[in-house]
Amino acid sequence: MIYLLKLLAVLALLAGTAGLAAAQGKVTLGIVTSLSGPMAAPGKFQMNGFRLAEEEINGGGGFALGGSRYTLELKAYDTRANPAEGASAMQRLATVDKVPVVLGELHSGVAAAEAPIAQDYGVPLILTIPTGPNLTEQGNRFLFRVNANNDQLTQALAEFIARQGWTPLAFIAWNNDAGRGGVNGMKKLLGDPKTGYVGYFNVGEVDFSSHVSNIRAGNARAVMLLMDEEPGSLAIKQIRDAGLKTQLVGTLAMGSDRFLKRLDAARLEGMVQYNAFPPNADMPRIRAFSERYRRKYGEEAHGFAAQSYDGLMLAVAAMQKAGSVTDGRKIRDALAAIEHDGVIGRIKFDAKGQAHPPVYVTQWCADGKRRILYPESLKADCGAG
Amino acid sequence: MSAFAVRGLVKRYGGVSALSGCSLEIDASGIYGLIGPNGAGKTTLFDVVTGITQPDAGSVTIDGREVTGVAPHRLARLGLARTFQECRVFPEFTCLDNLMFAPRVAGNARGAHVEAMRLLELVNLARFADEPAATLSFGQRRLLELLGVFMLRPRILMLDEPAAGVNPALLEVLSAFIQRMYRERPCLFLVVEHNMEFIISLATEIVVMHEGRVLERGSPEAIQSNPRVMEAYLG
Amino acid sequence: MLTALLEQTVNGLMAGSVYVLVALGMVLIYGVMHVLNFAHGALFMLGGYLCHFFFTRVTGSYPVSVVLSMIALAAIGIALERGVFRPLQGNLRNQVIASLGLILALENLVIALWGPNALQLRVPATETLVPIGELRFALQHILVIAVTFAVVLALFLFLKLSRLGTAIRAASQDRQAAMVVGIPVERVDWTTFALGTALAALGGALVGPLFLVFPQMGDAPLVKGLAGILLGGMGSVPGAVVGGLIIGVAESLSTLVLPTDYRDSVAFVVMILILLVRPHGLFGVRVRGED
Amino acid sequence: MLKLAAVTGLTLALFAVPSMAADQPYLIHVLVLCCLYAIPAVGLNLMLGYTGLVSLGHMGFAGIGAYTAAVLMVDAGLGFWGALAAGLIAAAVAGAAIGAVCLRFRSHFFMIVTLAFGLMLYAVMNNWDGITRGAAGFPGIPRPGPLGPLSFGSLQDFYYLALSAALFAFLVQWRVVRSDFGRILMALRQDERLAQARGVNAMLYKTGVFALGSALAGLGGVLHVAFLRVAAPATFSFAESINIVLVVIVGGAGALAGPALGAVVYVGLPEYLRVASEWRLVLFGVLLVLLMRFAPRGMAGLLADGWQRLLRRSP
Repeated sequence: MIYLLKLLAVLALLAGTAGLAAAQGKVTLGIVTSLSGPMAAPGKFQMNGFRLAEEEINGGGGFALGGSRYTLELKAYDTRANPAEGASAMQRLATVDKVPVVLGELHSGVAAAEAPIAQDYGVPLILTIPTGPNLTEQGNRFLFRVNANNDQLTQALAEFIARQGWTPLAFIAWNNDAGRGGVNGMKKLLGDPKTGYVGYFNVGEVDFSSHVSNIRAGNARAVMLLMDEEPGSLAIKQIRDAGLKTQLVGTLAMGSDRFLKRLDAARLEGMVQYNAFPPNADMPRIRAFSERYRRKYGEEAHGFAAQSYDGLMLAVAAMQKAGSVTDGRKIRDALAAIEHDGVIGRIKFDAKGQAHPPVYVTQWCADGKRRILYPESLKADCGAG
Repeated sequence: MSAFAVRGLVKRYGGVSALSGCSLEIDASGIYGLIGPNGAGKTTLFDVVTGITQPDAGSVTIDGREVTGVAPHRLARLGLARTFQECRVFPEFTCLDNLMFAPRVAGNARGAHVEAMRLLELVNLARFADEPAATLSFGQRRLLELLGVFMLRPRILMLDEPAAGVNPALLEVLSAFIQRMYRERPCLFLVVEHNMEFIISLATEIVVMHEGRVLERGSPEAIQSNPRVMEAYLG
Repeated sequence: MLTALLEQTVNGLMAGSVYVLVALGMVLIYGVMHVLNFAHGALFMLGGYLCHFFFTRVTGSYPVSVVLSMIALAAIGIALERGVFRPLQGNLRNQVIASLGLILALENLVIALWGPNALQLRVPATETLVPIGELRFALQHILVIAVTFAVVLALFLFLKLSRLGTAIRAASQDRQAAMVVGIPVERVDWTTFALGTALAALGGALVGPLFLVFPQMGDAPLVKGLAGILLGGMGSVPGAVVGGLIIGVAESLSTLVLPTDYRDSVAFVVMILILLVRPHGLFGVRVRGED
Repeated sequence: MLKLAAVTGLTLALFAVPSMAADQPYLIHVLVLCCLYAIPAVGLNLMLGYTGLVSLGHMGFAGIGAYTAAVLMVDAGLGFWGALAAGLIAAAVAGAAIGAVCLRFRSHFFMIVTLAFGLMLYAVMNNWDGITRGAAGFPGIPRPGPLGPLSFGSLQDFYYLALSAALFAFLVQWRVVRSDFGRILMALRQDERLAQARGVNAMLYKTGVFALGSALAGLGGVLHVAFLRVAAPATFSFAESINIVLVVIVGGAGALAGPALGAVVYVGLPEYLRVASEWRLVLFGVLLVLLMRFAPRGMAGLLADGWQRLLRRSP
């Protein structure tokens, strides 16, 4: 018995010295996302992005900071699109798990409940998906948003649509924060006379027939679909099957091969969508990311994943720059000043914590590939979008 | 001016007339037995008078005051109290609380306690005063329901088949109790009853209904030998 | 404007036929047992999932999968009647709460087993388009309406002509009397439950190919189906049919004049207004002992 | 006497939690959540547990209170306490008005009409962008300002507020249940027609308890959004209305301590333990069915039975 104890002690000592020799540390970062509930499907893309970044950093032996190396561990909590659950998760990450940075979230209302707690405990919160513009208007110094917000997204698209003369523009939109935010943003930018019928539907409703009829009866030149992949594919099917030939405008969820698999090239041809990240663009950073993503998950990269990947990389860069893996305030200051070349573009936060990544407009070609139409400087033909 | 009167009551369900011009006036206090063959309209008359059902035509008056279609709780405050055929008590309340309920609603619970205990003792239920009413036997619940009605200090009592489902041993207690209460507070009792023996011995006057209206009224003895009543029951 | 009215009416009848399928099952069960099963939408969803399972894993035939999922759900229905609803008979509140518990359990069980993402049920009938006038409809859509119509017709005939149907009608009119004349009420109970849940499965399996199979697919049909049976009259089969269709058409027509984000509320306002005028619904009769 | 001592002791212990567990803010956070769910649950317990009114839209009224207060605080610059009062009044008035419509229906009809109103109120919160900020939520709601020497900005201080509010709600419940008003409510649940025949204006009392229950829901709603510092429609959705029903049922409908037990068991423990969510909900669903079959009086009933057994065993 005593012999056994001695042996254990020796082993423990050995393990301890080995650890010291490598000066290896571990940093746990907090993730808030939707693993269940109505946002679980986009939540998966978010986690994919985080996991890919984690794997990459840990695969290279962790990141260097002040002479030692740190590996990453992610502590992910499910917030189920519910503000109270988001606040609890944030509280737990900040005070029980004591993480230096929290990333993620999909739902603007939930993010709004998490942000004040980030401020309370001085833990930076890096959002990678929520688009509600007013989130970054609350004077919260610990809140950062990597992705473009609704106003930024619609800015690019509205400009493009106005130039194409695709007005009046009708809508079929999810009656949630993303859908309503998109409609309100476009209305503000285009002005009333240029907006047509607005058809809202609740999450879980899938019969769009009355919206399709109303759009046919109206004089809209184009229909914008503000929703996720699944209802999006149904909406396009119902629109095209009804024989409606209107120009289609979609979100980043509708510019992917995965989306094509749900439908077919004939139904999609000519449709344009805004995108934070064209996975096939002929740009080294995008190509490298897309390949890694495909290798790990066996499918085309998703914009939400790219934004989240960038968010995690940004957090690591900020910790390195701050010289701390524990001091949230120092990391915050580093984030505020950082300039980071991410997959989705150059990320630099403005005074309100909002980044300004480029927004693309891509279009489906007849062969099931996509081209980039906007911004002008990056225009590229079928196969690049 | 009658203490209680219904005039020309009509009530139809679909094509069937449950009441077809039913009129009845009662001027003096007494125990009135309301009888009649099945489908004579007794229950409908009861429901209309107690405000459960709206009549298609006709009126109900109490002391000359029109109360047709007045809600049950307002009738209760006007002094019209009733029991239910299926016997209703508050099963979770204690027996005492069952009796105290009406005074509480009226806001004069003070002092009612003594009266409640007196009534419970009268029918030998005092030992159950603090037991939930659900623990009583059916017959005992009947008695409790009756006591509850007296707590309202009513001017008109409508008893809907008080003897139904009560075992013969308890029937006498019930009958004696009703008579005692009548002597104590001689007012107007209107009793719908199927048990002939019970009602004949209890009532001071019998009202016979047939085909939705009043057929005959008279003393128990007179009614028992009335050929038209026999015919109605046999026909 | 007239074409728009006509078109939206057709859309509403299509949406309404799904509500009718859900409402029919609920109304049959309510009529006989006075049980309002809020988990009926979850059973509808389960029908969709089981149909997907049978179609992709067991048999490649869609009609066979539909039938199999109906049989499976009928069995589940019998189990629920035996295990949950019969023991709670007479206690309305506990039954409703137990059925809320069932929703919670079933929806999350499906997420745990199949994941949160929607499944696609690819059958040929969704790809075939049928032109009607200048409009075109997916064959599956027409199939849904045709099957709903056939089911309603079959149900009417069954209730009117068959022995079991007569027993069901008798039990739903007066349970006590039915027992007295020797109708085996308990057998009627579980048969009705099985029939009702099988109808829910049929709904889920029919709608699945048209609109994806996902955990919340039963929520909207449940709520609209409830509104339908309420305004049709609880326990009335024709009421459920008319009520479901009215809700569908009212919603669809409302999009012509009202903001579409209040589409749901239109269904409820119609329901409440009709109920305020006719407290027991369009075809309802006052059930004795209801209060 | 024993009961009074136990309740006083528990109350003192709850107030002492922050000083004993100062290094565990998460525990305090979870306790605040328990209070926030217990308060509307008390309101629903009065309706569902004592009066027998199963409302499936209860959180819609919490939303009326919450959004009224939010708009008054953020857009009209009113202080928290004034906004709280206004939120309570708004919820009570809406409860009385909507309740008067719902109460024209009974049993299943009542449930479904309340469900419909709950969904319609949710639609208004979600859709009325100009006032409620719509689906993305209404951020920037301030924590309560100081009241004399007391402040409520920090988590600990907010805990005292939430706890006091919850105690207030339970006090209201206790007073109501012991009053003649409470007697009448319980009588209405047992036998409405008998109560009417004994002079009870059923509609009046039921509308009264609907308004009172809604006011308590409003109290919970205002505190909820002040705690989260955001009002979002998701907090007042149909799913949340069902959750609050389950809090009441799991705890024990018609028991004074029911809402507290329910909030701890249904909200607090799962949150604190962070159990995997799908299976947790499957388990809760099954548990609920079993509870209805074998222990319809909920946790409070189980505890009371256990206590009785204990008493009987000891001499």
